[in-house]
Amino acid sequence: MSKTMAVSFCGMEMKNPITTASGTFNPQAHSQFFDLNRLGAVTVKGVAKEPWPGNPTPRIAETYGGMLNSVGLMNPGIDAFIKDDLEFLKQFDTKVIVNTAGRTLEDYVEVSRRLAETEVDLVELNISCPNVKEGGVTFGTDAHMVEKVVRAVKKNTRQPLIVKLSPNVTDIVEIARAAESAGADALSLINTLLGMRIDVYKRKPVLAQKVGGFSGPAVKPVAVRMVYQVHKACSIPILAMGGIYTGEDAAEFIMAGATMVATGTANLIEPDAPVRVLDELEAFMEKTGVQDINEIRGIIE
Amino acid sequence: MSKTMAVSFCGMEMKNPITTASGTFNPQAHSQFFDLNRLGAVTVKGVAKEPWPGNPTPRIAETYGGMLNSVGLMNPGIDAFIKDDLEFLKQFDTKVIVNTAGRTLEDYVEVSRRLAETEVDLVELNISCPNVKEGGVTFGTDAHMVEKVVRAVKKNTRQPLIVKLSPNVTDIVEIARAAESAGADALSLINTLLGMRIDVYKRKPVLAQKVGGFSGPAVKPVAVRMVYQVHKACSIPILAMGGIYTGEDAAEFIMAGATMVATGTANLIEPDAPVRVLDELEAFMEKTGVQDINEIRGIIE
Amino acid sequence: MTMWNDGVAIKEQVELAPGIYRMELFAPELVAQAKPGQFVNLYCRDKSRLLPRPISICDAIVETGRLVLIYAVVGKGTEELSAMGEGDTIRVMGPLGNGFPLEAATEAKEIFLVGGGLGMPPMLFLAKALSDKPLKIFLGFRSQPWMGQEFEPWGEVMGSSDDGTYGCKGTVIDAMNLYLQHADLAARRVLYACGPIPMMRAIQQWQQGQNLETWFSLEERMGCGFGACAGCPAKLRMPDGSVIQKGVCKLGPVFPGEDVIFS
Amino acid sequence: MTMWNDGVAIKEQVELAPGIYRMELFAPELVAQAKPGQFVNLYCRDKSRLLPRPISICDAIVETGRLVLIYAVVGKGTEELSAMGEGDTIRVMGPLGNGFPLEAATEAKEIFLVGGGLGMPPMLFLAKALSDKPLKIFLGFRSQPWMGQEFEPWGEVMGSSDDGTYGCKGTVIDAMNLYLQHADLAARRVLYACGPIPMMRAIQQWQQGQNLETWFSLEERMGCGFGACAGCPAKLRMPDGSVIQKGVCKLGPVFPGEDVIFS
Ligand SMILES: Cc1cc2nc3c(=O)[nH]c(=O)nc-3n(C[C@H](O)[C@H](O)[C@H](O)COP(=O)(O)OP(=O)(O)OC[C@H]3O[C@@H](n4cnc5c(N)ncnc54)[C@H](O)[C@@H]3O)c2cc1C
Ligand SMILES: Cc1cc2nc3c(=O)[nH]c(=O)nc-3n(C[C@H](O)[C@H](O)[C@H](O)COP(=O)(O)OP(=O)(O)OC[C@H]3O[C@@H](n4cnc5c(N)ncnc54)[C@H](O)[C@@H]3O)c2cc1C
Ligand SMILES: Cc1cc2nc3c(=O)[nH]c(=O)nc-3n(C[C@H](O)[C@H](O)[C@H](O)COP(=O)(O)O)c2cc1C
Ligand SMILES: Cc1cc2nc3c(=O)[nH]c(=O)nc-3n(C[C@H](O)[C@H](O)[C@H](O)COP(=O)(O)O)c2cc1C
Ligand code: FES
Ligand code: FES
Repeated sequence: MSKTMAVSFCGMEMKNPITTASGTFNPQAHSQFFDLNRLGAVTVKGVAKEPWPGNPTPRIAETYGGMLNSVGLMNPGIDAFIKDDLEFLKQFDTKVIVNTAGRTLEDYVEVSRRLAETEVDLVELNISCPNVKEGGVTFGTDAHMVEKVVRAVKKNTRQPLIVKLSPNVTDIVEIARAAESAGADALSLINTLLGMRIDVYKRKPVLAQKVGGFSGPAVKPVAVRMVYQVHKACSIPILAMGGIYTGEDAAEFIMAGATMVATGTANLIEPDAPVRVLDELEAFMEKTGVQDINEIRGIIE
Repeated sequence: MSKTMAVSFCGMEMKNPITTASGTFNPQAHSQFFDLNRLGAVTVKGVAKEPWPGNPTPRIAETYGGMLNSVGLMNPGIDAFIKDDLEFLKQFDTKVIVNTAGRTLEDYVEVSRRLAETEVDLVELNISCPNVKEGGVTFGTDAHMVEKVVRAVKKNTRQPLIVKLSPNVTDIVEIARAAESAGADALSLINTLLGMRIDVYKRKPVLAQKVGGFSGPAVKPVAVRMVYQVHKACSIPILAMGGIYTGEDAAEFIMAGATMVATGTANLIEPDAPVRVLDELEAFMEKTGVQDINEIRGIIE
Repeated sequence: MTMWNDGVAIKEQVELAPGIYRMELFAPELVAQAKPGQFVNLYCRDKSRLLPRPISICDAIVETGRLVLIYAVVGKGTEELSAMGEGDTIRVMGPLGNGFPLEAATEAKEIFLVGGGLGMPPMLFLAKALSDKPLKIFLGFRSQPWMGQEFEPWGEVMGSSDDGTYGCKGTVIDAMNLYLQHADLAARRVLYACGPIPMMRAIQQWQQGQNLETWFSLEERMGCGFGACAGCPAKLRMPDGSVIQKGVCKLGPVFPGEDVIFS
Repeated sequence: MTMWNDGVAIKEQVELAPGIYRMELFAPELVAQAKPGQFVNLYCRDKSRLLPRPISICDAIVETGRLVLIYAVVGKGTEELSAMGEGDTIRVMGPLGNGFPLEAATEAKEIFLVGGGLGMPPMLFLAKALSDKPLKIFLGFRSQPWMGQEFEPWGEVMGSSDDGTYGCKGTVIDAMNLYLQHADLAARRVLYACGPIPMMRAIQQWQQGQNLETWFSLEERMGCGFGACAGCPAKLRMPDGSVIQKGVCKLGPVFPGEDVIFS
């Protein structure tokens, strides 16, 4: 079939529009199951300036058609990350997107500065994690805060800056516009919804942290709606995620306006999900007579 | 087994905590499948002062573990409603909750006034329908507007007033508090999330209206989280819904703090869902040694 | 009474043509009540797919309790159904809807049954029910037919296909015109149709000025199939010009052809 | 290499006791690599349930390619599994985790295998692997045993049960104490355990001051089972007092017993 899959994202040429959603992809674990070279980009788990232990367990709960997690941005810190993951990723010919976490504005700035010294291709600023008390989502649900953080981080980031948005807001467009006006080069959406599950036999929440981030196929309708709304309102490119499981799901987000798409929860359940989705997307194009993936972006009115 | 299932809700004694979610229950259609007398209450579809035609079709779309609807509060108007549905319901020994719709504040007030003259037991004010442009959700996502509408309607409502909240907000607690302080006697949550689905073969949204209300088992984690948060923050009782499909789901919401619970989407798929859930809830109590349903309300810390 | 049964046994399933299946279920109570033009809801086993799949009753054989359905695989739900076979059970609700008004045929001189594509299966049940009447059966396919002979015992069958593979080349409209060249145009006729919207819209235009009463069976996306969700309204133009809505699932799926407003 | 296969055939399924099932799968490649203490992920067919169900390998028979699993029905997922039988296929990933360190047994004078409840199945595979060593196998049940004889060819089996129905009345700790009354306390021992947390916590306390090296197999809620989601950390106390976290799925599920911090 041989379709044109390459897309340009923040001025960078990507082999194809498929990447992995942060926190659902581990370079070493996943490289056992598929060839990372096949992806347009890989996005790795949120990294902070220092190691974070994350939240107590249980951190994972299943829900109908989805899951909850309260991993809480457990990460080994930027130094270990550069030494291990980044070093490992050097052997692959794919763009590397690094998701950054912080508790304070200074934290974010610091990680960005450190990443500026590396060969990382793009930085994804996570101001939308529902699993950390300070930072994370508190930055992401108020338009003024979003502007402030993005502006400060942008100044200190060498790479193109993607800002990852929380869906737990009344008006996603307002937040997206704030990020755009503060200098974001692209937007990622959606991060997880805030959810809860109770074990009625133990009479307590399934997650030790009580509430957690809700993801998976169940959330897709919310994600598609937000990508569609933001695409209509903003002009910077979108990296979309939220329940993508098939090539048709990927096409759905691209038609809603996304330039790139990421598989998230799917990577945990089918470890080769990103390449399966890529193959299915190509097959979908073949079936419907699309030669170049860029033809269908944002075609929904 | 014979458990104590009765609950007191807004000073009213209900046989049991089970009711139906507005818009997913039709008295005549459902009474073919089960005995309405068994329910604590029935809640009927949103009614406006005049007939509304609703939105163009398709109005229904399936999603992973859930569905979208853009019925748009199609309803025959208060007069026809009183003549048909209300008359039909008179033969049953169950409380009647009437959900009200409006485009303007005056609309809501008018319906409430008309209902004041009827034997309807409780009024549920729907300020959270995502499917109508004016009124509906625009009233429900801003705390000041919520206060204003609730205050005005409360003054004109003879029955206890339940206010139904939208989950499409950054801070559900803020909205719930606004409704409480304006005089709401109880809160209903959640109404539908706002979602979208695209038919990638036809290259257009599945719903004629593009976006619609997202409901069903998929949304339960969001609903449980919101009921839990609101229960901690407010002292008026909660009528909970959002993805309830089993007796354990009902117990989950009651443990999160709900006094009553409603099956919604489930009623469309299994027409006897409300009584099945009631039976399963009783079986759950038997299995876990709960004698009185009131024992487990809000036991999650 | 609408039946609603979790464990209806599949007795047989065959692939009639690529992607088109014929399924026989054992559902004696449902079959005993079924009328032509009614449909059933089938439910998926995989509970990530919750909504019903409405499928028209193609035949309901009282003697054997067999319910016959013919359907095309168009998405995940019908794909799941197509993988089932003898020994499997399925959840079924029905019969649903009102079906075709058989009374309408009483006074007519000739009765046209028009089926296009996947709208054909329900016409078989109707043909059987009206077999004592003068039936002219028009079946329209894209190309190769995957049904047709079953109709022959019940009336005169006239085929058409877009590419001429089956019957006359063209649409059911062409086939009807062909037939009418040698028929009494003034005679009172009743036409029952089920098929894709373009076909029914064409019939609606074509019928103007003819002594013809039409009944169309419609499809709409459904949330429940039994009148509870207000998801499936058809728009109908009343004699006084006003527009009303009626639920396809409960008050349809068959409506007077002239009244239907196709959007 | 971790295998990941969508169509693994179920060869046999039997209910050992009410709610406890033994399933045999045909998975020769997976079996060829399996080590005691490793586990597999089973996936539900019903796609409303997406996460893996981790189940320990109870036996892996290279000659026949059979993978043996024993599990209890505790929720919807295991309920779904229990309804499957010969002729069905299932999605399986594995082997996962590192399993028990067999080397640790080399120098020991005696090896204790301790299994409690649903922690028992993986001890069978371990017993077979260590059958040339002096094995003392302690099995703890609530009441009626649903397993036990399978262990007899591989070592000396000592049972215990809360109500005295099987072996000594009490816990595995009581059984071990009973055994040790007539044994050389100073001898170097290695203990491998899998069972409910209270059992392992009790062993951890009990081991203090003994010449005993312990290895515990842990459980944790999992998102992936192969090290990608950071969902399953175990907390371990290091010799210097610091606390570190290691993923149960990838770096476990077996950890040095003394280091484990039970929350
Ligand atoms: C009254 C009625 C009678 C029907 N009779 C037949 C028949 O005899 N044979 C046949 O092949 N098809 C028939 N259809 C269409 C059939 O219901 C759909 O093709 C089927 O539901 C598609 O399911 P899916 O899961 O494969 O597709 P998907 O597209 O995956 O389905 C997603 C959702 O959309 C709904 N949907 C999709 N297509 C349609 C459609 N055309 N009409 C209504 N809902 C749809 C599904 O029910 C489901 O809820 C009938 C439809 C109606 C309303
Ligand atoms: C490494 C490991 C090995 C295991 N080996 C066995 C075994 O050999 N035999 C056996 O009977 N059980 C074993 N378990 C427990 C088994 O995984 C759970 O009982 C099973 O997943 C429950 O699934 P369910 O759908 O029936 O329950 P549900 O409660 O409906 O499951 C909901 C979710 O919670 C998870 N979950 C529920 N209970 C547990 C648990 N105890 N541990 C981890 N996740 C859980 C499920 O995987 C699923 O994602 C093991 C667990 C782990 C982590
Ligand atoms: C286990 C887990 C961990 C996650 N960790 C992060 C993270 O570190 N940073 C981040 O921005 N998003 C994180 N996310 C959110 C995902 O990147 C993604 O936005 C979300 O899961 C929606 O996509 P999905 O439905 O395809 O999973 C995490 C999600 C999961 C399930
Ligand atoms: C078809 C449909 C129509 C609905 N109509 C109304 C309505 O008229 N008024 C209202 O307040 N909520 C309406 N709702 C929302 C439900 O009452 C309920 O709040 C929501 O569906 C969540 O519950 P569920 O997940 O159990 O369906 C409707 C929902 C559906 C699916
Ligand atoms: S499909 Fe629900 S009313 Fe017709
Ligand atoms: S379960 Fe995902 S890392 Fe262990």
